[in-house]
This record gives sequence, structure tokens and C-alpha cells, in this order.
Amino acid sequence: MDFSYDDEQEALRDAVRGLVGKAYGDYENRRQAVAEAPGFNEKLWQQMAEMGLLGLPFAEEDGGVGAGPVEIGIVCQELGRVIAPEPYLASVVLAGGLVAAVGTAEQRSEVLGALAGGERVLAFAHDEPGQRWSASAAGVTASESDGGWTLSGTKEPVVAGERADQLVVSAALPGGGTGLFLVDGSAATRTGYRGHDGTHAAKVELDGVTATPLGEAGADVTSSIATVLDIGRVMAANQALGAMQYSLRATSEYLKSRKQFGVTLNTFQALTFRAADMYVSLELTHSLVDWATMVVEGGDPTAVADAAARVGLQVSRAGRHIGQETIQLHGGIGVTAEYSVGSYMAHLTALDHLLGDGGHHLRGLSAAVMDHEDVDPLTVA
Amino acid sequence: MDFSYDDEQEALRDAVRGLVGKAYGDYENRRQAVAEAPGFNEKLWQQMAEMGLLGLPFAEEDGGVGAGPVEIGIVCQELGRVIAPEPYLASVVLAGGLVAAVGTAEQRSEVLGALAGGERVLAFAHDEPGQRWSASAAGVTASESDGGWTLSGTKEPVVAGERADQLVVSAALPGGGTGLFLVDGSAATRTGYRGHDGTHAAKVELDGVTATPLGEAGADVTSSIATVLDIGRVMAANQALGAMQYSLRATSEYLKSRKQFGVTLNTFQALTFRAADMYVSLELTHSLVDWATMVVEGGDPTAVADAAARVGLQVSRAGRHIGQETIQLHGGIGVTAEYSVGSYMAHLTALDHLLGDGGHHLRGLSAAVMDHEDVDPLTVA
Amino acid sequence: MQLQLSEEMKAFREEMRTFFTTEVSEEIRTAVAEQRELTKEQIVESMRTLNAAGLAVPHWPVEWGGRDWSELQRHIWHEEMQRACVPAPLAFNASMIGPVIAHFGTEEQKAEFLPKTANLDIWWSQGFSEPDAGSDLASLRCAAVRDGDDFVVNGQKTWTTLGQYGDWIFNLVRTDPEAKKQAGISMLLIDMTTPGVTVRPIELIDGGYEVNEVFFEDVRVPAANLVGDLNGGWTIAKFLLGNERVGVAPVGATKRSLARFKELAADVIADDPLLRARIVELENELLALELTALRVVAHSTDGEPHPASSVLKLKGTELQQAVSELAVDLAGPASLAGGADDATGSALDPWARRVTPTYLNFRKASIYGGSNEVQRQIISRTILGL
Amino acid sequence: MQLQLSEEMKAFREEMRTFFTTEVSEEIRTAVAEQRELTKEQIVESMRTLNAAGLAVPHWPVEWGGRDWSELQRHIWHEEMQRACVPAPLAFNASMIGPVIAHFGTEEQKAEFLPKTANLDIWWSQGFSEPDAGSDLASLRCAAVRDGDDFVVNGQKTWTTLGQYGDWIFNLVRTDPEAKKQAGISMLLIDMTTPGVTVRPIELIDGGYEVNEVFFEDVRVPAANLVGDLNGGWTIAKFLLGNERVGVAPVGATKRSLARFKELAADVIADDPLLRARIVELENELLALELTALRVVAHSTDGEPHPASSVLKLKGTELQQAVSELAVDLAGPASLAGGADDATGSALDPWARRVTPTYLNFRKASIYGGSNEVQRQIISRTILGL
Repeated sequence: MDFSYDDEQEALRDAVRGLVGKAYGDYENRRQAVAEAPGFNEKLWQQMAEMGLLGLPFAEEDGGVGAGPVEIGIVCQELGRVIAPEPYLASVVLAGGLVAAVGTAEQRSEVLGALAGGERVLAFAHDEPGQRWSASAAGVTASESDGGWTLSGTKEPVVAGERADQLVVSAALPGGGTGLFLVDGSAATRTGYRGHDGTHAAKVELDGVTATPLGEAGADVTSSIATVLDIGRVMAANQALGAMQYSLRATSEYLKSRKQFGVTLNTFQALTFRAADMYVSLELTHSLVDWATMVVEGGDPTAVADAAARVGLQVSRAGRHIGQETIQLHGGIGVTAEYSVGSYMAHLTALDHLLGDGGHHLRGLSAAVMDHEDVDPLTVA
Repeated sequence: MDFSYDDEQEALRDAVRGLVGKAYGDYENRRQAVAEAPGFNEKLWQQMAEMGLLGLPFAEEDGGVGAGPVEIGIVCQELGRVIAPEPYLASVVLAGGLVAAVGTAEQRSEVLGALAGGERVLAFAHDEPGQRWSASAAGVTASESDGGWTLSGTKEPVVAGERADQLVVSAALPGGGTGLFLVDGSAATRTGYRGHDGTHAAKVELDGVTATPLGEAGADVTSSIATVLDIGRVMAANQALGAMQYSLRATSEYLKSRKQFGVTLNTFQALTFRAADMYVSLELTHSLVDWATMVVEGGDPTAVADAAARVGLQVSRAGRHIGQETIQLHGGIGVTAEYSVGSYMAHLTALDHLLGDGGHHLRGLSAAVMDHEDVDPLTVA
Repeated sequence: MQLQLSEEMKAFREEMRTFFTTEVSEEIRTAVAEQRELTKEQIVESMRTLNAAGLAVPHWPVEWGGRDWSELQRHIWHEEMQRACVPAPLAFNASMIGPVIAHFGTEEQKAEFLPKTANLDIWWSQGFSEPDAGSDLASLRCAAVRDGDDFVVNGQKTWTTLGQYGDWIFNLVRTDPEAKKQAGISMLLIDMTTPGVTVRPIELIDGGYEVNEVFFEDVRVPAANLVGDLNGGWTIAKFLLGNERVGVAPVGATKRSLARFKELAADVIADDPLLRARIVELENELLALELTALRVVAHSTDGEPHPASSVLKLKGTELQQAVSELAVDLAGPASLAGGADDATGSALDPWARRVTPTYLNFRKASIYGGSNEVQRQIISRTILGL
Repeated sequence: MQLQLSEEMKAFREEMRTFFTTEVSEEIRTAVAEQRELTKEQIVESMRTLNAAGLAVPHWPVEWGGRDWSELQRHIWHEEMQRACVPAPLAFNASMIGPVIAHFGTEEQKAEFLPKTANLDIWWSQGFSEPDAGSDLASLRCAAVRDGDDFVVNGQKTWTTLGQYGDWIFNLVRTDPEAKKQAGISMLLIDMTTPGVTVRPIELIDGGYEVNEVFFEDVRVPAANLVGDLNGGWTIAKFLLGNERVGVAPVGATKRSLARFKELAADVIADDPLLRARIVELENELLALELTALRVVAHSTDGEPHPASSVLKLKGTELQQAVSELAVDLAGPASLAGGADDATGSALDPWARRVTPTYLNFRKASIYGGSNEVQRQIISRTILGL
């Protein structure tokens, strides 16, 4: 039972903070990075590869670093602190995570090696129009003929879908269940656009494109997808935590410097008390994020699913509270695109709806609420 | 479309305010009145009879005044403003309302005449252990033999049940459905106690007691009970409104007079802003209470049921908000029995749970939320 | 107390409903319904259609196009307009400067400006906030110095909504730098084509451009364009902001928006008791707000808004924001596709792609037009005496 | 970072769990579980059982009965105690005056008072608040004037919790009326049987008596009962209140309470998705709070509570209140029977009759022990620097 980082973890945090701080410490750089496709800084992505961040979660024999969830969480928190638009979550945590979970040894080594080295950007093409945060696929179907596989249907929104060199695509299998496939990025018809928070996403149309089964051909891997999505939720929560930490700090500093009615805003108790409530939200969230990250480290899929839902619910509530109050306490400047905090709220909103919002998790947890007497953080893990 | 009282209504309000203000303007009097059975001021009850308040809702031919819901609402608001413990809601609105709705002409004239004249206190024995705000009876059953009726079972909690001269009792009928019966108060075994807000209630045990069917013998009157309960909800909302108005005024005055850190509390913006939010709750509630009262005037049972649920939900939310904040903004003195505001919160809590709390109404409204496009206050009536 | 509308008022409501749903262009009303941005031309067209029928400025004095309606009629007019998705008459014209000129202006100013203001021949902008005077208007620094028959204006305004379309701007300026804060302020009407006026649009978090900075550099303004007394601008500003507050509670529009999302996401909602409960709470609060609006307008007297109108602004914007937040949740993962327009051929529902920009954009509602903190201050001071 | 308990800590937890559930009387634990008021004798018995096993004051210095445990051990001890419904050691003794005497007291005071304090041979009361000095302790007026070897105390204290049982009271008194507010305050230990001390219980809104007014009229107190420096009371008060805040977050008790109501009202909850969702939200917030407590204790250093401990007090009391409010709703109409005790033979569930008094009583939680407004002030000033 220990909530502190060891020396290596602190060194990692400082290194990542230094790297992304240099790139995006000036908010204008972030604004420019998301203005045009691919929507992130390719140079920074290469530097992340050099620092070993893109291979962090993967086994050394697959070309990775073999680090654990705590380290991935550190990277995500630091990315969140500057709302870096690099597709770390989409490419490394989700797409890479699926390759690591399901792929054959050859696939792992080939794909993850290229990902870790920064030579290949991956995307996870999974969401479908009309679907809400499901672990299975329905609108894209897989067919086998003469030992070869093809995929048809539409995936949207796919984060980093236009830029991706290779897509990990979920598809309904002929025999039922959901399988995963590797598809060459250029084989799909892709229409990219910029999301409201600057994240670039795409519609990905698959019209009988050739696909390589990831792992055992025809195997239903719905539960593997579910677990990787749960891990993604926990890492998205780490990212949101970083964004919330920045938001509260920016708000505190604004209250201390901005003058109205001849005095700085921190003279107004109604405002400072609201900042105090934001701090309460932030600290509670921090605790739950650290806990969920440690549960991922524990590795039991049922516990991870529970922790992902719990941290998802908390981050949804806190992200809205902190995001909205940050803007309100800033006043007019908070809603402009030229100033940073509005984009933080936009990004928190995107993270909230990327893998399941608070209501989604609440519904799931509600169904099981009578199955336990209470929630013990020490026995869940 | 008019939200203002006419001259007669204003005169009624002033008269009631004067009467109950004399009795309970000094909070200590209220505290003494609820300390011992019957839990209210019998002299005031007689004065209310003399002023015509106890016969207000009933037809003139039944010994009443023939006034409408707006007038009853005025009385309830004024009672709420001093949290008068007189059983107006239980005796006049509910029990009397049922006699008026279901009773034969002779019963109406006999019972309501005695009620209006202050000679007879009624109670509605309806709630049963294990039941939650239902319009039907289950635990008390009615049997017929040789043309006579007897009742057996337990009702609890019954407001004013120990004091009541006559009980209106709901009971499950042999042929199904729920009937209403008149029972002599002394025929039941009654154990009285003081509720947490000072309201006196009782357990009422019926062990084969002789009962007179109210109205047509053996007729299922569940829908009449439901409508009278709905009217009771709207009148309870009027009573709660009065209590909330007092609470906010007491809070404002306390903030202006109480000193901490060398200055009066209204110097602290965090506190005055919370008082402002209480005002917002109060004004919204006031609007909905007036509206629901007018819907009762309209008389359509379906509309009344809808309005009762809506005002019940709003009053539950606002009553908790205002009751809790009133105490918090008062600090220590707010939780003492010697000072008034704590009892106001207790009474708001009791009114909230008397005929269905916010969650109960929310559940009912949720089931029907997709049946309409929007809620139009002008077409509901 | 009486809930039913009289037969006369029922007929009036029917008349409004028919007009709004048949006389205002379908294209404009659909754009409003779908919370798309309107073009300048659409806003002008809609207001002229209303004005031609005498429905643009009913609350003005009768001689300038007003209708001498009861408060209830005005309420019905306003609600039916929102219900039919007709854009409200441009607030800067109809609710702000029009009533000000009618109340404080000279006869020459009235004759010159009011007809063009009612018909949107002049598009007015509001020059109130400054970089260092947001909620605290009395700190404004934009200065006007008398020079012969003119004032010479120097300074900057900001948060000027739709200033990029503005023909004229009503500007609060400091005319006496020595006086106590509120005392040295005046209101000037300024032709925005005058040399020295520059408008810079500001990008907002939803990617749109609806507010601006306006710069004044040695701008010469005829002294005849002073409204009311020299150094009497604070009284006018309070009068104007009071009117602004009454008009600003978007009850009907929020109701319509909620009804629309209920319909669009009916299958998601049907499946989810928590979403249904959330909608019930919103509908109930909107009902309470609508009824409060009815109660408050009935007690307003000309030029002196009921202090409880702060409740309308405060709760009205909160509910507007809450419904926009619900919409994002109803859209689910499709809400991420905020930047995809129809041209990109997205496979996601168009409504679902628009909810997040709207949610982000509506954060302004509790900041602009007297922030909700200012409203709480008004309530606690003016109403509760704290 | 590491979530699992070590084998050693697992064994420690098991040891605590076994002790609390087998050595403390069942009758007392049932009373706690049912949120009934404990008698003085039950509180004394329970604390003596703990003290006999060295479990009453583990955070004190080892020489006075402390255990030199890690923060995690203290946390486990505290959580298991609450989980088993064992009443916590009397806070006035164990968390307040004990650590103060151990830290600031003379050797004579330590020897005289600490063993009796740990064993509840002395029941301590807290003399801090006054009628005009609630959250603003520095305004206190109860005065002590030196007269020979004694102080003579005159004045009044209020909100003295369980003062009716008190043997001794630790009292903040003004010893220098000329000094700046905080500077002239001292702490005296006063035997409550001394002539001139009067205790008047105050009835609370739940009908119970747990706070008191304490009056001092020419009460002679030996100067040897001064704790720490003359006029150094403010430092001691801050030390004490900091400890109070850490101990006050009732996480385990609130968790247990929620679990109990889930079980008691299982049929009502099973039927209602909205109640289930409400419980999930509460469980999740309690989980976050419990984890925060673990994070915060790990960063506390002796006598200097982590500033984030204000989060524990603030959120801890809010959740305690929220669970008590839920319980009233679960009880439904039976919640009206708050005054019926078992003797009246009510037909309603005993638990359902007790929920409203508890709900009302718990309003104090956000007021006493440093109100939640004071906690927000601490957070915004100390942590955020506002």
C-alpha cells in the first residue's frame, strides 16, 4: 500500500514533463499543431519514440520497454497537463495494447517494433455510427474466402484514423463474436476532420478491403477488446487528471492576478470557495486515478473492469465540474480559443465521451450495486 | 392567466396570518404546543373553526364555505410560515376531502358539519407498515357480515390518529379494491407519539372494529383516494412554501445581525451568494406551487396527478436545499431545539415524506417522460 | 389567481403561432432548430419579416412601432417565437438601444434611428465591456474628449457580440476622468464606418467567431450623438442592462431544444431510466422557470425590471447549459466528431456532430450580459438586503 | 506505487478485526450499528477494553501508551474499528487533550493526566466555542485572571459536546485582555467539580442532549494547570484542531452505515434504478475519500497535518450527511415516526424510525469541529494561495 513514485518513476515524469513542456508550454504551439492534419507534432512523436515512450507498455522481446501501468499513467498525466494532441492513447494504449494482447509473436514483434520506433502510427478503428461504447463490432463485418479475409463497413469516429499507417479494426465474425484485423491505412477510404478539442479523427470506410487477422484467425476476442478498453479508460483518466491539475492551477493564478472592481479576484470569497471545491474534486479524483492504475497493475480483468468504471464515473463528474468552473471563474477570456483553458474543457469533454461517459459507467455499476456489501479498495485489487 | 390574489383572498391571508401569528409568532409557544398530546393548540383550532377555516373546502350545503383550492392554499402557506402543528392537512384536506368526495349526502352533512364547527377532529388512517405512498390498502381488511362491516389490521403512522374523534380508514375490500370507512376513534387501539418535527402521529390497531362504509358500501374508491392524496400533495407544498419563506427570511436576518471575525456575516460573499441561491430555489418553487394550486382548481384528475408529482418533486428538492442551507448558514444555533430554524427543517423533512418524496415523484414522472413533447403550463390545466 | 388563458388570449396565441410558422422562412427556422449559425442576411430577413407585421418591437412606445400589449401578450409572443424557432429580433436593436433612444433620446435621435433600428436597417453593436472592465463596467477607460462639435474617442471595447456585422455601436465612454467611477460616463452612438474604428473578431472555443474587439483611434463623433445627459451614462447603462436581463432567459428555446433531443435520441433514452430521470428534472425546472417568467413580467413596471428577473437570467442560463450538456451525452461517441461538417460526408448523425460546439459555446451564457455572479450579487443585495 | 497490503499488514488487519469483533461487547457494537445513543458507561467500557489491549491511543508517544505504528497501521486500526462498530476512543481524550499534554505539558501534567486520559478515568470536555466566538475562536472572552497561585476564571463556553459527562475541561481562556486577539489566549485544565462551574444541556433538533453551555463564575484554577506557555494557547489550539480534523473524517462509519441501509432496504432498492444509481455515486465518493485518507495520512508529519486533511473533513461530513438523507428516503413514510421508541410498540421497522433524528443530528457534522466554510477557507488560502 503505497501511493508514491519511486526514483525511476519520478525521473520518467520529469523527463516527459520536460519534453512535452518544451513542445507545448506555449499554448500557441498546441493551437497550431491541431490546426492542420495530422493534428499533432510529428517531431515530438519521434522524440517520444527516442525516449522510449511509444514502446513503454510492450515486452522487451516485442521491441518495447516492459514498463507497467504506473509508468504509462505518468506519461498520460503529463500529456494531459499540456493537452498534447499526440495520439498516445489511440495508438499506443489501445491499438498497440490490442496487438500486444491478441497478436501472434510475429505480429507483436513486427507491429509493436515499428510503433515503438516511431516508424508506424496505429489507430484503433472500432466505434461505429449508432453504437455506444460497446466492446463488440456490428457495422463492420469480416468475410473469409480462399483463406483470405476482407472487411466491409464504416468505422467512425476513428481517432488518428486519417494519419494512421496501419489500422487495428474490429469486425463481426461470420461465426459470431468480434475479431480484430490489421488493415493497411491506405487500403481504407478515409475522411479526416478536426474534433472540437483539436483531436483529429476520421470516418474510415472499408469496402471489401484485404485484412490480416490479428492473432488466431476467426477467434472471438471481445473480452480482450473489453479489457484493453478498460485499460484505456484508466489511462484516459490519467490524462484527464493532468488536464484538471493544469486547469485548477491556471484558475488559481488568474484569480490572484485579474482585477475587477479595483481588487484582485481572490478578494471575492464566493470565487475562492469555488476554487476550494475544485480542489476537493481534484484530490478525490487523483486518489481514484492512482488506485485504478494500481488495479490495472494487479491484472485481474474483472477488477480492472470495475476500477475502470469507477474511475470513469469520477473523472466524468470531476472533469465537468472543474472544466466548467475553470471557464466560469475566468469569465470572457475563458471561452476564447486564443486562451488555453477553453481547450482544456473541450479536451476533458472529449475524454469523457471517448470510451464511455459518467452515465454509461453509472448504469453499469448500478446493475451490480446489490452484489456487494461495500467497496473495499484493498480487496478489489 | 393571473398569479395575483383578489381582495378577498388577500383579506383571508391577512386574517389567517394574524390568527396564527398571535398563537405561534413566539416560537416558544409552538415548542410547548407540540411537547404534549394532542400536539397542537385546541383553542387555536376552535378559533380556526370560528373563522370558517375548517369548513373552507366544503360545499355550503355540507356546512362548509365552498371556497376553492387557492383559499386552502393560502391557509396552508400561513400555517407553514409558523409551522403550526394543527392537523389541517390531515383532518380537513385529507380526511374531510375524502368525506366530501366519497360520502353520501347525509355523511357529508353530518361529518363535515362537525369538522367545520370544530366539534370533531378527523384523521385519515391510511399508511401501513411496509407500504410506500400507495393509494390502496392491503394490511387492513374489511369484512361484511349480516349487512355490517368490520375492519382488522394496523395503520401507522396516522397523523393526529390518537386525538381524532373519528377516523377515515382505508381497507382492502373482500371483492378487491380499496374502500373507505368511518370508525369511531375510541373503537381503535391507539398508541400516540411525537414525530421528529413535533407532529403527533399514532399506531392505530383495528381488531374487528365496527365500521360504517363511507359512500356506497363495497365500492372501490382507489381513484378517489388517489385524487385526494394528490390534492393533499399540492396543499402540503403550499405549507412547505410558507416554511421555506420563513427559513430564508430568518437566514437573511441572521446574516445581517450575527458577527464573526468582527464583522456581520453578510460581509462574507460566499454566504450571501448561497442565500441568493436559496432565493432562486424559493422563487421557482413559489411559481410551481401557485401553478399546481390553479391546476387543482381546474379539477381534471389526470392534470392534478401530474401537477402534484411535479410540485412534489420541486418542493422536495427545494425544501432540502433551503432547509439544509438555513441550518448551515446559522451554524451551531441552527441545530438547537431552542431556536426555530431547526424545527423548520424537521417539518420540511416530514412534509417531504408524508405523501411521497422527490424520488417517488421522479420515478412516476420518468415512466411517462417520453409520452409528451414538452410540458406546457397553459395546456395542462 | 387564474390559470386558463382567456378566449381572447387563446386567439392571440393562435395568431402568433400561425404567423411565426408560416410567414418566417422555413430555411431560417430549420437552422435555428438545428442550432446552426445564422448568416447576417438570415437574421436581417427574419427581423424585417417581423417588423413588416408589427411584431419586431412590440414593447416599444406605440408611436415608434410598439403595440401596447399586456405583459401576458408579450410573453406569448416571445414564447411562440421561440417555439417556432424564429430568431428573436436582434437584441442590440430591439431590447437594448431602441428602448434607450425611445426613453432618453432627443426627438431628432428618435426620428433618425428608431425606424431603422426596428427594421434592422442599422445593425447595432454594444460597446460596453473592456479588457479591464468586464463585470466591473464602472472601471471603463475608453475616453471621449470634447473638441468643438465633436467628441474624439480613444480606447478599446471587447466581447462585442456580432460586432463584425455592426453598422453603428452604442458606446459607453468616459467623459469626465476626474469624476468618481460611475459618475463620469456617457453614452455615444458611433458610426462604425468612421475612420479610426477597427474590429477584430475573436475565435471562440467552438471554433466560431461571434465576439470582437473594437478599437477606437481618434474617432470623431458628432456631439449630437450623445444620448441623454453628459456624464449620465451610468443611469442609461443600468436601464439597458435591466432590459437585457428580462429578455435573456431563453425558456422557450431551451424547452424546444430539450424536446428536439428527446425525439432525436428517443431510442437511447427509452433504454435508460437515469437519462429519463435527468430529463424529468430538466423539464420540471424549465416549467418552474417559465412560470416564474410569467409571474415576474406581471410585476415589472416600465424601465424598472423586477429584481427577481435576476432569477431568470441565472436559472435560464444554467438550464440552457444543462440541456446542451445532456445533448452531448445523448450523442455519445459521435459527439467527438465536432469538426466534421456535412461536406466531409460523415456517417454520424448531423445533430450529434453539432452538440459539443453548442455545449462549449453556451458556457458564455453564464458570463455575458451580467455574469451569474453579478446576478447573485443583485439578488443578495437588492432583494435580500445583504 | 503498490496497492496490495504486505503479508505483515494483512496479518495486522486480521488481528485488529478479530479483536474488535470479539473483545468489545456485542451490545455496544449493535447500538453503534443501529445508530442508537450510547450511555456514558458504554463509552467508558469500550475505551477501557481498547486501552487494556493497548489499542486506545496508538498515536501517542510510546512511553504513554502509543504504538509507534506506521500511518497505514493507524489507518487499518481506525477503519477496522469503524467497520466492527466499535466506538472510537473518546476524541476529547484520545485525539485532543492527550496529544496536547504529551506535546506541550509538563512532566507532572503528563504523569498526572495521561494514564487517566487513556483509560477514560477522566472524561474530558472541550471548552473552546463561545456564544460570540464560534468559527472565530480568536474572539473568545472567557477570562482567567492570575490571583496568587491560582487563576480565577469567569465567562461562558458553549457547544461543549457531552459536557454533561465531563470530569475535567480543557479551556481556552483570555489571559491578556490587552493583546491582539490570538495573542492573549491560554489553555487551562479545569476540574469541573470546582465550585462555580455549571453545565446546562441544550436540546438539539433530534430531541437529544449532546451539547452544553458551561458557565464559569469565579472558578479558582491552580496555576499548575496551565498547559504550555502563558498566552501561548493559540499555538496549542491550532495543534489540537489540526489533529481533530484528521480524525474526524468518518469514512469507515459512513461506509458501514451505507452497507447497513442497503441490506435493510434491499427490496425497496432492488425495485428502483434511481436509488441504485444514488448508492453507486455514494459508494464511489466514499471510495475516493477512503483512498484520499490513505494518501493524506501517508504525507502527514507529526503535529503538522497535511493541509489536504481539510478535504477529508469537508467531504467526509458531506457524505455522512448524504447517507443519512438517503436513509430517510429509504424509510419512506415510516420516517415520520421519529418519536416512537420501542416501548410504544410501533409496528414500523425500528431502523426506519431512527433515520430522521440521525439525519437531523448529522447537520451538526458540517458545523462543528471547524465548519466546512472554515475548511474551504483553509484550502483556498493555505493550499491554493488565494
